[in-house]
Amino acid sequence: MLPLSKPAPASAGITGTWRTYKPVVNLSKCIDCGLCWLYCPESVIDWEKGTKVRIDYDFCKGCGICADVCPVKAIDMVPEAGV
Amino acid sequence: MSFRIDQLPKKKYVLPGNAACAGCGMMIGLKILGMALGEEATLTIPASCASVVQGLAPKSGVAMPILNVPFASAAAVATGIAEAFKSLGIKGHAVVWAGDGGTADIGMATLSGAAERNSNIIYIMYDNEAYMNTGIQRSSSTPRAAWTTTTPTGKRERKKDVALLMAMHGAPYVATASIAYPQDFYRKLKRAAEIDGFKFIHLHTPCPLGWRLNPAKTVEVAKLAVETGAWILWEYDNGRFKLNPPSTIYADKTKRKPLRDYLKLQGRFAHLSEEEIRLLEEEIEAKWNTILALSKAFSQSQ
Amino acid sequence: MKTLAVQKTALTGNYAVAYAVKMAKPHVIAAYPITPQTSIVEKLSEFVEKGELNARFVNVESEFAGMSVVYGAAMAGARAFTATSSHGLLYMYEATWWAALSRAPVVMAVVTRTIGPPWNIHVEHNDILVLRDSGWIIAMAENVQEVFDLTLQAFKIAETAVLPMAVGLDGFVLSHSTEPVEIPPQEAVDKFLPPRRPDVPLLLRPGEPVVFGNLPSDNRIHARHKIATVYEAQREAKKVIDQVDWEYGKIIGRNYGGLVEWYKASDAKNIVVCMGAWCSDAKQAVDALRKRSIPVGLMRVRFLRPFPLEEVSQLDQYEKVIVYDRDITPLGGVLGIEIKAALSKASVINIVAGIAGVDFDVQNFYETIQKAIEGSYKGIEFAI
Amino acid sequence: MSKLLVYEVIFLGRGGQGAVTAAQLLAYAAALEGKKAQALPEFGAERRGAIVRAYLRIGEALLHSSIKRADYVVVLDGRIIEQIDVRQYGKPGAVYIVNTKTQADWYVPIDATSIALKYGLVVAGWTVVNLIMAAAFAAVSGLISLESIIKAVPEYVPRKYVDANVKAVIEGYEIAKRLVKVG
Repeated sequence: MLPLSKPAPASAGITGTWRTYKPVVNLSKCIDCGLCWLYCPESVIDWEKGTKVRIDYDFCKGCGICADVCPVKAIDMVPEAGV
Repeated sequence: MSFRIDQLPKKKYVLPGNAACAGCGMMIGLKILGMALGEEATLTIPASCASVVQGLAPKSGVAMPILNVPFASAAAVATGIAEAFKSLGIKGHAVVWAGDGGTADIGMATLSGAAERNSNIIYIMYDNEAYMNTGIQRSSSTPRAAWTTTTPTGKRERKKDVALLMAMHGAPYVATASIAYPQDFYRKLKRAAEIDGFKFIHLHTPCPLGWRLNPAKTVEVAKLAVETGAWILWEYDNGRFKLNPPSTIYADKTKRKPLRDYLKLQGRFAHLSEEEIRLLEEEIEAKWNTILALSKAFSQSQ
Repeated sequence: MKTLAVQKTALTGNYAVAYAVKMAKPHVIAAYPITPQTSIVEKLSEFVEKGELNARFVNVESEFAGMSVVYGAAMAGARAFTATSSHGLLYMYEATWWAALSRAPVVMAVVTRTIGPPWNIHVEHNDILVLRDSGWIIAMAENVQEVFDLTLQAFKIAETAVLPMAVGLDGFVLSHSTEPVEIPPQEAVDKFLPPRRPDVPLLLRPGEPVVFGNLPSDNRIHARHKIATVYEAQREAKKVIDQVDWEYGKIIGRNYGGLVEWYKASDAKNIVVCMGAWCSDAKQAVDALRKRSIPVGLMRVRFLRPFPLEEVSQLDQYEKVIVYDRDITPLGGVLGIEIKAALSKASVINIVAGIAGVDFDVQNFYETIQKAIEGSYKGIEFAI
Repeated sequence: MSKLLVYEVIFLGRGGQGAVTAAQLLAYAAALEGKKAQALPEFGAERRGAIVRAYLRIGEALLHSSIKRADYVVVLDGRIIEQIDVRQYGKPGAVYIVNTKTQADWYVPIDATSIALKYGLVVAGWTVVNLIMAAAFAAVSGLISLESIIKAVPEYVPRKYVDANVKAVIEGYEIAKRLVKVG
C-alpha cells in the first residue's frame, strides 16, 4: 500500500566512486583506539578492540576525518589513481 | 556515566553508501543516536539534509524506523506518535531529528507548542547553522557575520539560542552537545530517555559544504568551537543548570583557545576584519556571562 | 437480536460529532479552537477530563499542529480525530495532503465556514472543498442525525479504505442547531466499529526499521503511489462506503444508501443537485413545485469524494440539471464544474448562492428552480 | 407556495440572556415527545447586550435557513418592544409573548422578571428569564408539555440552579396558561 524503504547499503549507490583521496591505514602505527571508527560519518570503518581497523572502500567517500582524528597519524590520505 | 569506546554497540544505524556529503557532521550525530537509542526510537524527520541522506527508496541509509514529514510539523507529528504509543501501550521513544531551519525557524511554533505542553518526545536539533539542504541560505541559527548565499556580506543578526529558549519553557531536560564529543552526546541521549516529558538536545554539527570547510576538519572544527568557547556544552536537568566538561574549564576565559583558530578553518568567516572578530569575541563573552549566571541561579534541582 | 436501547435526544451538530467520536473510542484527539468548530473539542475535552472517554487529548498551538499530531498518531496505529473550520483547514493544508498520501486513516470534522477577508464566521463550502484533490474522502451531512451517523461511519470507512475522511457540517446551520438525534447503545457501536488494525498502512514501531517518505529512486514509484492513492483508492472507497452503510443499517438500524440521495427523482423531468444542510430547504421547494404539477426531483450529494460518477452520469436523462453551489471558483461552483464535466447531454445550470453565509431559504429555492426550468438562466447564475 | 406544517418561533433577547438556550431546551423537550423540532441560533456573532434572535421550528420538516417571520415571537426583554418594531418578525396573525408588566392588546404579557427574582434566578446581575419564557411559549402554543420541559431543564442549567428554574418554569407555564384561557 505504501512504498516503504528498508535499511540497506548503497542507498545512494557505490559511494566509493566519490573519493578523491583514499585513507590508507598503517597498521603498524595503529594503537587500536577506535576513534576513526567512532567518528567515521559513513560507518565504513569496521573495528573490534584487538582486531584493528578495516575500511570498506566500496563506500568510503574519502572525507579524511579518520586521518584527521587519528592521534598517532596512522592513516594517510593517498590520491586515488587517475586523480 | 562514563563508557569505553569499545563498549559502544557495533550495530550500524548509519549504513555505508548513503547520500550524505563526504565529511557530514550530522551523520556522526545520527550514528551516536543509533548507538544510544537505535532499538528504542522511532524517528520523525522533517524536510532537511536528514531527509536526503537516507538515500533513495526502496532503500534507506539509516537503519531506524523513520517517518518523513513536512518541514514545520515534526514536533507535532512526534507528539502524535508519542501519544499513540502511550495509548496503545507501546514502549519506545518518539524522537525528532531536525535541522536548524526546521527547528529555529519554520518549526518554531510546533516546537514551542510541544515544549509548553510537555509532550513526551526527544527533540534533537542538529545545527549546521544554515539551510544547507537548499544550498546554504541563512537561518536564524546562523551565527553573526557568517557568509551564506542569502547573507553574501555576512549575517548581520546574532544566532538565535534555541536551547536556552527551550530551557526557558521550563522543559524537564535541555542540553547542548557537539559531534566532536560523542561520549557527552551519548550520555545526554541516555539521560533524556530516562525522563518523562519534553527533552531537547541542541547538537552542533559542522557542514563542510556550507561552512566552506575541508571535510577532513569536521570533527576538528567542532572541537575548536568548544575549545574557543564559541559553542558551550551545558545541560538543564529538572531545573538544574550546569556546564559540562570540557566546557566547564572554559568558564575561565584564559583557558580558551583564540577564536581565530575556530574561524580560520571556515571559508564562511574568511571575510572577517579584526574588528569584526573582536565583536564576535565580545558576543561570545556575553553568552558565557549568561550561561554562568544561569548555572549560578539554577544550581539546585527543582 | 434483542431490541436496542436507542437514546432519543436533541443535540447540536457539534455535540453530535462529539458524542459520535466518544462512542468510536479514539486513542488520540488533537484540535485547535476556531468558530464555529470550537464546541466539538470543548465537549471532547470534557469527556476526557471526566473520564468518560479514555483518549489522549492534545491541546495544540495551531491547526497545522493538530493535523500533524493526529497524522503521527494514526501512522503509529492509533484511531485519531481532529476538527476544524475555514481558515483552520487552510492553515493545516500541507499536512492534510501529507496525511492522504501517507494513507493515514484520520477522521476530521469540518464545520464549513466562509473564508475571509473580510472576517465572516458563517457557512460556505469553499473550505472543505480545498481537500478535493488530495485523496481525502469528503462527506457532507444534511442534518444533525446524519452528522452523528456519518461521524461514526467515517472511522470505519477511513480505516477500511485506508484514507483520511472529512465529515462536513454547515457552520451554525448544523453545528449550532439543536435537532433530534437517536443515539445507539455503545455495544451496538462496538459491534459496528471494532478496534483499528495498528499495522495498516504500516507498522511504525521501535526496533522495526521501516522508513516511509524518503526520496524515490525512480519517480515512477512515486507516480504509481499517487495514482493508487488519489485515484484507485478513491474508487475502492465507493465500495467501502456502501458496505459500511449497509453494516451500519444492519447493526444500528439506519442507513443512507450511498454516495448520493435521490429525492422524488424517478418521475422528474428536471433535477436539482445540491450538498449540505440547505438540501432540506431545497426538498421543501421541490415538494412545493410538485404540488403545482412541476415534476422536479433532487439529487443530494452526500459524498463529493469519492466523486459519485455513476450516479451523476444518470443526470443525463433529465432535461435540465440545476446545480446549487455554496462555493465559488473562477469557473463557477465546484459541484457545477464537476457535474458539467461528467455529463454529455443534459443542460446544466449552475446557481452559486449562499456564499459568505447569505441565507437561502425555501422560497429562494422555489423561485430559482422555477426560473431555471423556465429558461431564465444560462450557464452560471449568482443568486445572492 | 403551499403552507408547510411547521410552526416557527423567533426568540428576541439580549446577548447573554439565553435566547438560544431557551430554543434549545424546547427542541430537546420536543424530541423527548418524539416530535421533530430544531433550535437554530442567530447565524452571527453575539455581543453582550445587543439584540439577538434564536429560532425554533416544530413540525414535520427540518429546514436549514433562518426564520424571517414566525408564528410565535417571544421577547425576553420587554424594553425591546420600545426599541424596535417586534412585529416585523411575526407572520400575519402571529402570537407575541413578551416579558413585561405592561398590558397591551397585541401580546401576551408575562412578568418573567418578577418570577425570576422570586426564585433568586439572578446571575452576574442578570435576571434569568429565558426558561420561564420558554415555558410560557409552551403553555400559549400548546406544542410542548410542561412535563417535558421540566425533564429538559437539567440538561441546560447548572445543577445548583435546576430547582429554582424548575419552580420558575412551572409558575411561568401556569401563569401563561391562565392568561390564554382568559384571553
